[in-house]
Order: sequence, then C-alpha cells, then structure tokens
Amino acid sequence: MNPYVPIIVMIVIAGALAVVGLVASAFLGPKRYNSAKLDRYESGLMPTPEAAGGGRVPIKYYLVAMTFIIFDIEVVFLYPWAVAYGSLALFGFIAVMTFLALITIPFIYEWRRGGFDWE
Amino acid sequence: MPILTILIAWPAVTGLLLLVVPQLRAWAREFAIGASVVELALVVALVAAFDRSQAGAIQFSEIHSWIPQIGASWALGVNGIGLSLIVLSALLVPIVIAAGWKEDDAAPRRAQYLGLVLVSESFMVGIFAARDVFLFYVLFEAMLIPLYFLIGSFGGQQRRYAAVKFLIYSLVGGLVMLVAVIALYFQGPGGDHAFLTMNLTGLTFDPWVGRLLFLGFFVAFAIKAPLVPVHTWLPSVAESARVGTTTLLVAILDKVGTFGMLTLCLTLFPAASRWAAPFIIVLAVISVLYGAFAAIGQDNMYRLVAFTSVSHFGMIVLGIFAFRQTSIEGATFYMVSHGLSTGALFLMVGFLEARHGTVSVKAFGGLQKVVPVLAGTFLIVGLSALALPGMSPFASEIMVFIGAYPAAKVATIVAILGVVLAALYILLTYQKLFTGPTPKAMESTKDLNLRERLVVWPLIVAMLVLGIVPALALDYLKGPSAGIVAIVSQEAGK
Amino acid sequence: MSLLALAKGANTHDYSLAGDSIWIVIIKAVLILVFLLTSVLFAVWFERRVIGRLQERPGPNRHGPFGLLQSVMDAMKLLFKEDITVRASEKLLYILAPMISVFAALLTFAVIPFGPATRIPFTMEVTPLQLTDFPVAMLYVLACSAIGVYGIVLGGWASGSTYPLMGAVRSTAQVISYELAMGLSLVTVFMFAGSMSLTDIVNAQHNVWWVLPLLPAFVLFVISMVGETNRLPFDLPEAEGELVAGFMTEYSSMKFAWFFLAEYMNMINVSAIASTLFLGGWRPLWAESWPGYEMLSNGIFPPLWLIAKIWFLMFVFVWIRGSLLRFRYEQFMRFGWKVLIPVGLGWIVLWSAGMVLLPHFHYSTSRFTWLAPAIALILAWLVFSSVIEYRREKRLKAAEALHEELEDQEFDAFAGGYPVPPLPGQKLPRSPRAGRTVEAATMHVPTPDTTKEAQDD
Amino acid sequence: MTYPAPDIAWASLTPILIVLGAAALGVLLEAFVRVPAARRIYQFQLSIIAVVAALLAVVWRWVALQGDGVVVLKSMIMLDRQALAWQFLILIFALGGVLLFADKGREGEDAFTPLGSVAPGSAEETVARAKGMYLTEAFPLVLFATGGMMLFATVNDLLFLFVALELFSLPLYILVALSRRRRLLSQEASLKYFLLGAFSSAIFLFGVALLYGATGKTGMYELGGVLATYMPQRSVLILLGVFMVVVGLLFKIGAVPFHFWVPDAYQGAPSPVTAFMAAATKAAAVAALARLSYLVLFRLAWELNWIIWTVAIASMVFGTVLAIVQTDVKRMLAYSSIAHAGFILVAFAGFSPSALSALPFYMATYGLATLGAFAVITQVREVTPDGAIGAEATRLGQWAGLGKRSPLLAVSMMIFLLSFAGIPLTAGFIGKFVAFRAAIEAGAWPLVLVAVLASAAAAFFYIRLAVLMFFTDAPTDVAPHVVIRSTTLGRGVAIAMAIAVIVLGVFPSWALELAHSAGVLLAPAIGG
Amino acid sequence: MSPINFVYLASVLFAIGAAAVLLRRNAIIAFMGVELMLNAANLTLVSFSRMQGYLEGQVMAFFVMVVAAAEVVVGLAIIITVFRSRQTISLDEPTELKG
Repeated sequence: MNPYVPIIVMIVIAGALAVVGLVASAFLGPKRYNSAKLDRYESGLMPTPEAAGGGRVPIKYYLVAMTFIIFDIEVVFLYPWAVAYGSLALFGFIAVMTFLALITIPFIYEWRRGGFDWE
Repeated sequence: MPILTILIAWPAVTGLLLLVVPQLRAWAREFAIGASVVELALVVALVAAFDRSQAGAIQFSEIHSWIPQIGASWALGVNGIGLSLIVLSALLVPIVIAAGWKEDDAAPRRAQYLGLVLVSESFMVGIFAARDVFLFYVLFEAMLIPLYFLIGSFGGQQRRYAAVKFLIYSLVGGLVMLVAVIALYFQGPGGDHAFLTMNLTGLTFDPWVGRLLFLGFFVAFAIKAPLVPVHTWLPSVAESARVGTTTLLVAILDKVGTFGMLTLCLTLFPAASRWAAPFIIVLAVISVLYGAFAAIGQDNMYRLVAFTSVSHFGMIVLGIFAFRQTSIEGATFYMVSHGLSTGALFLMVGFLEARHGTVSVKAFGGLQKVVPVLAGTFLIVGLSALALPGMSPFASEIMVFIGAYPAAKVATIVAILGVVLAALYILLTYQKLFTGPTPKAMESTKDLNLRERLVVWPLIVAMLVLGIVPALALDYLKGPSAGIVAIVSQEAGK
Repeated sequence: MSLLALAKGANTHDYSLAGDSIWIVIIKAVLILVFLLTSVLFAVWFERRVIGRLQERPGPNRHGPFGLLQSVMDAMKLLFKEDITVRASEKLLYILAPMISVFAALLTFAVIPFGPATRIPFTMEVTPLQLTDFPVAMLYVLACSAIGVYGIVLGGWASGSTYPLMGAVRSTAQVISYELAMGLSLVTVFMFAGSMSLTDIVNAQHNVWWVLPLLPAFVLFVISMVGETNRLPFDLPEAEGELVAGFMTEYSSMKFAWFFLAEYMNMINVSAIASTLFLGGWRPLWAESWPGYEMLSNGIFPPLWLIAKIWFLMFVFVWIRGSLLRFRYEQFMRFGWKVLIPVGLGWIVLWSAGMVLLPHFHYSTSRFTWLAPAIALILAWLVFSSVIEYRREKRLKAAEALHEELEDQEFDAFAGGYPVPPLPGQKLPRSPRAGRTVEAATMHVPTPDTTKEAQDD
Repeated sequence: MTYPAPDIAWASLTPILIVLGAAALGVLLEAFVRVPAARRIYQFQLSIIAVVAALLAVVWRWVALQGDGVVVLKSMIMLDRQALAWQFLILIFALGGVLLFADKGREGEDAFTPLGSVAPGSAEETVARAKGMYLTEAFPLVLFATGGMMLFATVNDLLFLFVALELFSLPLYILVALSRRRRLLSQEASLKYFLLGAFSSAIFLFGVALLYGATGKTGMYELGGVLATYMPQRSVLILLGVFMVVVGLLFKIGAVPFHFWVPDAYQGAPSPVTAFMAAATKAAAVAALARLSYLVLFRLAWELNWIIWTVAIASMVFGTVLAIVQTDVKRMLAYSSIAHAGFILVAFAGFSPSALSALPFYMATYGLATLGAFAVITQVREVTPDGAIGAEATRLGQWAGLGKRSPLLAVSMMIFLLSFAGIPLTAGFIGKFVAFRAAIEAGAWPLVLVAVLASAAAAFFYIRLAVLMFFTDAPTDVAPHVVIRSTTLGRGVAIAMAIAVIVLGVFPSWALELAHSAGVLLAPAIGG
Repeated sequence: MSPINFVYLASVLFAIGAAAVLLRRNAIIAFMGVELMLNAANLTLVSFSRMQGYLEGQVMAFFVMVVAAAEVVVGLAIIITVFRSRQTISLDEPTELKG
C-alpha cells in the first residue's frame, strides 16, 4: 500500500473528530445569549468598535515573517544535503558552507541594524 | 595633397572654433569672412588644378577606409558638376556673411550664427565631393542639424515651426533613403568599400528591387529639391528664416536634391530611372506651373521667391529626366545659374526688409525714384530670374527646353508656359515695388551702400559672364553630363 | 518527495508497512487518537498535580483516586458549556480556527514509531507499531506543526478583538522564530541518520542515543520545543497579566476546548519527536549486550519505553513551568534570534566540518562524534562568557558616564510632568523633615542601586 | 555512492564573482559601519572598485579567450565573446549608474530617500533628513542587480535564466521605491513595476516548466537540438512554452503589449536608478533574447516571426505616438524606450546572423545615450519656496531656455536626443544602421520601412525638447523656478556620455570590430 | 493516478493566479495570484520530473521556491510601504502616475 494512504485515513478521522466535537457542543450547551455575552472582551472597559490598530497586525511582525522566510529557505536547502552529505563529499560541503555564509550576511545585517531588537 | 578633405575640414574647424571659443566672439564677423574667403581661395586653387579636358572623370580622388564593417569609406572626388557646385558654395558663403554684416545681434549670437554657417558650408562641400553613398547619406542627414539651428534660432516669428517642419520633411526623406542605402549594400559587391559609387555603378538589379531602391533615393531628393507634393516646407522656411540662411538653403542646399538625382538616381539605377521618368516629368511640369502660379499670388516676397524656386526646380528636374545630353547639361548649368540668380534675389529682398522691416509687396511702392540703384539692381536680378537673354539662366533654360523637347514634347511646351508666367510675376512685383506713387514712409529709403553693392554685383557679373560665354561653365559640365547620358542610354541599349 | 531518491540511495530498508491492510490502518489510526485523547486528559491532571507538588500543595485530589478524574470532569463541563460566537468576529474563520488547531495536532503521531514489527495479539498479522512511515516523515511532522500556526493566527484575528489579535501575532512570531531553531537542530540528526524517516532514525540509534553525541542539538531542540508550544517560560501569547488569555480570549465551550486540547497534544507531540530523535524512540534503556535485551525490545515493551520517555519530557515541561519566570517579549525574541539560531548554525558547521573533512583527510570520525559536543560546549562557553563580560563592562561604563553626566544636577521629582525617581548622581534636595531630629540630620541618603537595574536590561 | 563534483571554470566567472562578492561585502559594510556619511564613502569606493575590477576582468577574459568560448559549467554557463560583450556593456552602464548614485549636490542630498521604510512626510523622515542620513543600501543593491544582469546575459539554461532574472529584478523593484523626492510616486511606481514584473516572470517560469515537460530539457543548446527534429505530438506544449518564455523576456525589454510598467517605473524611480535600469535592464534582456533566439527560437522561425513583427511594429508605433503626447521628460524618454524596444526587435526579424553583432552595438549606443540623458535630468531642478534645491524639474515646459542657462548640459542633451533619433554622426545612427541592416539582410525590409517612418515621427518629440531648450526663453514668472544643480558627477557623466556618443558616431569602426567578434555564440556539440 | 493530472491541475492554478493578477484590484490579492502562478509552475516542474523519471525538475522546484520566497519578501515590503503612505493598497487608488 502507498505509505501516504494511512495519512489520508488519519486526516479523515482527525477532521471528523474536530468537526464532531464542535457540532456536539452546539447541541449540548445551553443557549441564553445576551448582548454583553456577544461583545468582545475588554478587561471590563467598554468595548471599542474594532480591535486596536484597526485589527491590523503591527509592522514589526512582518519583519519577523520576512526573516523567517530567509531562514526557512536555508533549512530547505540544508535538509537534502544533510541526508546525503556523505555522497556529496567535499564539494557539497564547501557549497553548503558558502551558502550558509551568504545567508549569514543578511542575518548579520539585520542584527546590526536592530531587526531583532524589540523595544 | 588631400585638397578636398582640407576644403571640408577648413570651414568645419573654423566654424566649430567660432562656436566654442568665446574669445573669438567679438571678432566673429571678421573671422568668419576671413575663413570663408580663404575657403574661396582654396576653391579657386582647386579649379585651377582641375583638368578641364577630363571634366567627366572624377578628379582629386581620395579613398580611405572609414567604417569597413559596414563598407563605408571616406571617399571624395569631383567631376565638373561637383566642382561647379563647390565653386558656387564657396562663392555664396562670403557673400551671405557680408550681406548679413549689419544684422543687429549680440556678439555670442552672431558667433553662433556665423559658426553654423561655416559648419553648413563644410557639409555642402562634403556632399558635393562625396563619392561614397554612405558618406553622402551621413552628410546629407547630419547637415540637417546646423541648418535646423540656423532656421530655428535666427529669424522671424514662425521660425520654430518652420525649423521643425523642415527637419521632419527632410528626416522622413532621409530615413526612407536609409532603407534604400542599406538595401543597396546587399545588392552591391560588399566588402570594405561597399558603398563607393564606382563599385555600385553598372549593377544589374531585379527590376522591382531596382525600382524600389530608386524610389527610396528619389523621395529624399524630391523633398530636398522641392517637387510639388512635398515642397511645402520651403515657403515656410523662406519666410521665417534669416535671409542669409534662406539664400544658402535655396541657392546651394536644394541643389543637393538635384545633384543627388543626377549622380545617384540616374547613375546607379538607370533602368529604374527610365521606368520612372514619365511620372517624374509630369511631377516636374506640375511643379513648374504650380510654383509659378503660387508665386503670382504671394504678397510675402520671401514666399514669392521660394515659389519661383519651386518652379525653377521643376525645370531642372525636367531637364534631368529627359535623359538628353543637352537637357542634362542645361539642367546642371541651370543649377549653377539658379544659385546665382535666386541668391541675388533673396539678398535683394533682404535689403528691402532691412530698410523697412517688412517684405510685404503691398507695403512698398514708387521706390524707383528714391533709390534708383537699388531699383536697377533689383530689376536686373529679377530679369535674370525670368531668364532674360544674355543672362546665364536664359542659356540654361533654353538648353533644358531644347534638350527635353524631343524626349517629352507636351511636357516641354507646358513647361515653357512657366517662363511666361515667370515674366508675369517678376514684372508685376517690380511694378508694385518700384513704380507708381511713393508712399510717405518710403521717401527716406536709403539706396544700396557700398557693402551691399559689393555683395550683389559680383553675382550679377557672374550671371552676365556666364550668360554671354556659357562655355566657361559648360566646359566643366559637358563631360559629366555625357557620362550620365551614356550610362542611362547604354542601359537602354541592352 | 524530492528527497525520495536521495534517501533511497542512502538507505535501503524494507518498509513492511506496505503490507498493512486498510483495516489494520484504520484500527491503528483510531488507537492513536484514543491514546492522544487519554494522554491529554492525563496530562492536564499530571501538570496540575506536579505543579501542586512543586508548590507544596496537594493539587487536584477530589475526583477519583489522586483526583485522576478531575480532567474528565473538566472536559465534560466544557462540552456542556454555552457556545458563544462573538458578534465582531469573522464567523467562518472564527469557527474554523480551533478545528484547524486540533486537526493539525492530531496528525503528527501518524509517523511516530512505537515499536518494531510486532504480531498483533490473537492473530497472525505482523505489523510495525507505527501508522505509516515514508522517507520524508520529518518534513510531514514539520508541516503539521506549521498548519497548527494557522489555527492560532486565524483564531486570534477572526475574534475581532484586541487581546486575541496581539496574542495571535505574538504567538505566530514566536512559533516561527523557534521553528527555525528547531529546524536547525534537526539537521545534524538527519546527517547522522542519512534519512528523514523516523523508523530509520530510531534504527540508527541502536548503538547510542543521540542525546549524547548531539547534545547541543538536543538542548536546542528542547528549548525550542518549549517555545514552539507556547509554554512557560515562553508563554507570552497568553500571558494572563498582559493579554488575558491571548488568542483564546474570545473562545468558549468546545471551541476553547479544542485549542486547549491542541496545546497539550502539541506538548505530547514534541515530546514524542524529541524522544524519537534523540532518546532512541522505543529503544530500551538497556545495553544490547545485557541479558533480557531481546525481551525488553519486543512485544509490549517498546511502546512502554517510548511512553516513559514522553512522560519524562512532559515532566520536564511541568518542571520548567514550576521553576522559571516568564520572559519579557523582547528578551524572548532576542534569545531566539540572537542565541538559538547562531548556536544552531554554529553546531551544524562544526559537526559537518568534522564529518566531511576528517574522512577527506583519511581520519576516522568515530572519536569526533564524541568530542564534538565537548568542543561545542567549550566554544559556546568561551563566546558567551566573553560577550557577557564585554556587555557588562559596556553597561558599567555607560552607567558611570550617566552618573558623571548627572552629577550635581538638581533632582527634579516631576521631570516631564510625571513623578520620577532620582537618577544616579543627582543631588537630592534637603528633606523638609531634615533637622527635626539628630538622626535625620546625620542620616545617609541612600543612592538607589541603578547599576543593578541597568544590568537587567 | 559518491557524486562527482562538477568541473567549473572559475576564472571565467571572475567578473560576476567580483561584482556579487562586492555586493555581499557592501551588505556587511552596512552592518558594521555606523556613521552614515562614512558608510556612504566606503560604499561608493567599494562599488566603483568592484565595477572597474570587473571591467578589467572582462577584458582579461576577452583577451584570454581562445576559440569561440569556454564551457564553464556544463551546458548551463558557457562564456563566449557574445556574453563577454554584454557583460562589458552592463558594467559600463553600472559604472555610470554608480557614479550617478553617488552624485550629491552642494546641498548634500543625493537621489535617495534617507529612510526608505517610513511613510513620506512623517516625523521620522524629517528627523532622518535633518540628521543627514543616507540610504547607502542602494550601492549593494545596484551591484546585486548588475551581477544578476551579467549572469542573465551569460547563462544558457532557462531555469538559471529565471533565477538570474529575479536576481536582477528584485533589487530594482526596491531601488525604484527609494526616491528622495516625490516618494508617493516612487513607491507607487515600484508597486506597479513589482506586480507586473513578478507576473511576467511567473509566466516565463511556467513557459520553462512546459518546455521542460515537452522535452525534458531546460538548456538552450539541448532545446535547440530537440527542436531540430520536429515532434508533432508535443508541438503545442513546445509552442506554448516558447511563447511564454518569449513573453517574459519581451516584458523586460519593455515591448508593447508588455510595456505598461515602463513609463511608471521610469518616471517614479530616482533618476540615477532610471538611468541604470533603462540602459542595463534592456541590455541584459536583449542579451538573453539574442541567446535564446539564436539557439532555440530560430528553429521555430516560421511560427514566431509574426509575433516578432507584430510586437515590433506595435512597440514602434505605440511608443512613438504616446511619446508625442507626453508632457514629462522622464515619461517621454520612457515611451521612447518602448519605441526603441521595437527597433531592437526589428533586428531580430528573420534571425539574421549579423544581428548578433548588431545588437550589442545598438544597445551600447542606446544605453550610453540613455545614461547621459538621465544624468542631465538629475541636474535640472526646481527651487523650493524657501530657495533650496528641490525635486527634478521634469515637466517639459520647465526645460525651456536650458540652452542659455547651461549650454554644456543642453548640448549634451541635444546630442543624446539626436542619437535617439538616429541622426548621422551620432552613435544612434550607426546603431540603427547595423540593426536595420541585419533585418534587411533577412528580407524584412517592410519592417524596416515602418521603423524608419517611426523614427522620423519620433524625431518630432526629440526635436520638440531641443526646440524648448534652445529656441524658447525660460519663463521668468512661473513658480517654481528652475535651476541647474551642476554637480560634478552628474555633469561629468553627462558630458562623458555625450563624448562617447559622438565618438561612436564618427569613428565607430573599432567598436563595430569588437561587436563583430562578439557576434559568435559558443555552440559545442552536446549530446541530445 | 498519472502525474499528467497534476499538470492539468497546475494549469488551472496558473490560470486562476493569472486571473487574480489581472482582475483583482487589491495589491495583496494580486500578489497572491503571482505566488499561485509560481507554485503552479513548481507543480508542473515536479510532475513532469516524475513523468520523465529525472530529478532535475524537482531540483528546479527548490530554486523556484527560493526565488519565490525572495519575491515575497520584496513584494511584501513594497506593499507595506505603499500602504503606510496611503492607507490603501488598491491598485486603482494610486493615481500619481498617469498617461
């Protein structure tokens, strides 16, 4: 059997469980709503019309996302090499080290420019 | 001694010096006229060295490799036709400079103007001496730039419009010619000197290839020597540009068109020329009549002279495309004569404008009594334009008609009508300007001064001399014309 | 998938899983779910109980023996609670988010090997104690944990409320930051195993558990797994004092339960992964040469070994929670980016250099595998101690400079319109009470120890 | 099993490695040099040294090259004279670009915003400006772009081509957004440029994928070999793939109908960036298209010719017509560059072999004139209400009377315009001549006829600017006033380019000779 | 299941992505369209690679992923700066450039 079939089975069962749980509670729980319950929680203050910052994500987090992308790429290239580094021998090693060095350059840049500093 | 290169380089160098070196500005006029007189002297030397018995052959040949990759060479040489046109250029430039002596310019502007005139002269000489199609084309196109500035920077209200119009017309023609030039390369022998006219003469083309190539060249030349549908830039320029510019333009530069027709169209594509001749002759005749009629209706004297030129160019083209020894000889002779007579006519109009600030015929009247010398000179110049016997235009016109008649009877007869019309517009104009009652404003008009006489009279003398002894010029023109006719008709024999 | 060929080239063992029938697969899948759900129930009790003990209080002890049924009761309560959908929310995503979370958390165990091929009791079927395995199983695990992030970020955003939003973005930033460190820590494991299949990885540990030769990677993994699961000391997304309950604030009833469940399942997941990658998976803590090894590594024992290891790590989780304070956010991000990632990279370079260069120059690598962690530790100590020393000096200098600058300045208690404490070196005004008593007149005005404060930064 | 390490002729890669290495070094400089002013000087020196060193390296490779070329990395990179010629050109443009990047007036302001990340008009921006900060990242970015372009002009593998394409595009997207003045415009241009650029590169990539699917190859030589034998059952896939790849390249060249980014990007970008981009991007894209054409596309000449003809005519006509109605100098030059894209494509028509040497020459003439023209544009400035030097005066009317204020700059600009128009004795004429000759050689004379008519029409708007500069007096009563900034570097680049344009126009022989020897692609026999 | 089906799927994805770029006026959506196109190309490469039994296509997918990631970074940065200056990322809204 294809090794991915069990994964599909797992996905089906897990998905069913996730849905069934929510559906069950929708039937089982009481339903006595009032306006205050449906308002969002603001630690006792009067709720504002929308989330702080208009519901937008602060810019700083984009920076994390971008940096993450850079390093994720790095990992993407490291894994295949890690699995086969023996057969790739010295050339592969030098190539990957060069690659790491190049990835490190923007890392250093961002570090020095305060990309990882949160006030 | 590479005399032709020197002839091209001298005005270019002096002109650029005038443009670039600020110290020369104060003495711009003196410097410029000195330079042009030196050039004239050099040309005289050239004429002296020219072997008249071999006028049909290319003399003073210089051939150097220039851009071997595209087959272009720095190839110069003159036969009789080229020589006479170079003489004409070298003669007119100092005259034009002298004529504009009193233009009230600030020193830097004057230096600019004169510098550009000298640079233009260099291009003109270069074009008449070019023996390489590519070189010819380059100079032909590059000449637009100094002319564009001459027209656009100096002159009347409409000068910018006129400059752009001139440029666009010329550029369209030139670029169409470029296609033909490139295509010609592939028809020719190729190699480092692929564009030498001598290498390209006598090629046989596929009929349509030849015709298209011919048309490519002809369109450019027809625009330059304004034939009727594409002539409209000339009156615009003539009325807007400074008189010196217009004189150079009409008297010399437009000859590049007819010169090109003779030396490139006819020589390189004889079969196609014969194929196209009927149409072109029709165009030429239309030009003759249209120019004449349009001239009659003009009030602006610059426009008037411009239209007479359109008419005269029609005659020249008629002579060229009649393919007869006499007609071509006449046409080439006419090119020189027309340069002298139109040049003089423009200068005269310029003198009138300098006196009263207007060139409207209506504004003048009765000047005969006030300024007899001016009136007389104007009359003589005018008569030369209507081909009074004894003047060189007459001789050339007669030759054109005689030569063309056997080839195109109807066309010639119709064209002769143009002469009649010429008499009409010249005499009408003279009448309006110089006879009748003198308006108040005209009474204080000054007569021609010494400088002005020195400027115009040599032209008149030249016309008279050539009119009486046309052989002086024809000796130089006969040989080349015979050569061209030989090429065209030899092709016909095949 | 692209690694298929590479992995095959390196490792050619027979996946007997291919022989499973679909029924066996379904049974195994259901068993895994049951195991996970009961483990979570147990884990909740376990955590409260252990935390209680660590804090010298009993913990839950009312329901059932040792309070074991406490979490069952909690789960039932959540199921019967009122299900509120906040008015300001994006309905679809709001409901979808907890489902995504729990769904992703359930998937990981599909590739964890519980043991070698075993005969199913009362039948003749022989099957490995593992739902499935394939050459890139670890990528699958990482992918599942990445999907889990969607649950968090969507839940926080769809609530349409401030605290959940902040919690969600913090959590996302945190998870992806620490995922990098985790990813880097895995590289040497893959190098050692020459495969990304978990079965291969466990098999490759038959000589030695990799916690020893790959100690730095293990430490890195443990730290980042704590960060990845948003646990103390890295539980910033749901820091009660700042963000109420983080991205879960607006959730109630089963929706909340799913988030809650997902969090505990993720703890179990990462513990299982850590056990498998570094602690030998289902392999017994028993040398191969010792008697009884055969028995201890077959039948019912391998799953027990694995579960024991998982719960050991779970205990570590709780232990950490009971012992450490929460990081501030900037400290936490700085730690992730400026310490964990460089260390991870450095370790990869060190290890791979040894493993590639030594054979290239015809030396054996056997000793290097043991030396490497020591070298790494020494290097790390050298670097960090010097960096810390350097920064301490810098801070001291800065404090001194500030001190000098402020020397003799009059202290303004309301600088900028707010009550402020005196800065070092500032001259304190004479107390209005000074001179009332002899003691007061001769009293030494204590200078606040700001140097120490600065160091905390 | 051990994989054999590939054989790489590193020496052949030195020019590219120098540039990219310097770019990486530049990033480190950014990290470690704290003082902005010092950083600026270091970056400038580094960039100049790198570009000049790379130029020398290219010359060295040219001299050292034996035969047609060197196989650098299997069939992926092969260094032939064609590639070296393009690299040389791109480096020359980069040199001009870097000089303009560093150009800084007496007022101390270069062309870039001091802080790229903050919103225009914000307090942070004001502070950054007051502090005299500089955005020195521009230098590494331009080096990265240069390296990418050099690679783009060299590689023989479509996938590698894609990587190089992005390597030079991405820095450009950023650079476009960094204008010091008119930042909204600049950012918007960058957004448009980016979206359209990414779109086209995605199309390019999908084309590559399809070609790979149809043939199993991505190398140009191999593809050409495969296409030599016709495969009817896969031809749709191949044609679609080739079409998409060509579309991607035509986009970078800026040909109609893939030209939408050109006017926006040209106008919005800081002028030094525009100068570099206009010259170098086009050169790189033409280089790649040439390589692709003469290795692969010519096999499909029958299917592709109508596309080239259509695109060429459309580019020339649209570019010219739209340029006529423009009122902004930069935008006008942008449309003129679209028209030039058409002229370039004319050379491709019919795949005449001589186009391979005509194209580098044409791009040299066009690039030099473009660099110069934008250098002049950096010099013509508006005066802010408080009398300081402000943004570039790019409205056509503001150029009136430039000939009087600064004859040298005006004459230089005039020379560039004449060169664009293809007037003899300027480089542009020779460029057009050789390009058109290649087309006529292949029998595409009707296309050339359209081209010359278009260039005559184009002359109209070039000349209009000349009219403004020389024949019109500067309006004295219109605010804001216009001044000539006259910085050493900007002026120097303009004049140097003007001289180069004239020299190439009058004595092009040596350059044509070089171009001629560059007109060879290395085509070793490769199995498959 | 034959890998050619994946190629069809990829083509559909590519078309959807292209449509998103051409029709949607929100920069982020258009940008996601581009990413979709790139990934469609990736899928095509991998499927063809599978069909032909060579690994090149899969290796190419790696490179494309890198490039796509870099593009995401640059693109997001540009979109964010535009958004911060204008508070909108509609592609119709910015009207500084015309003609």
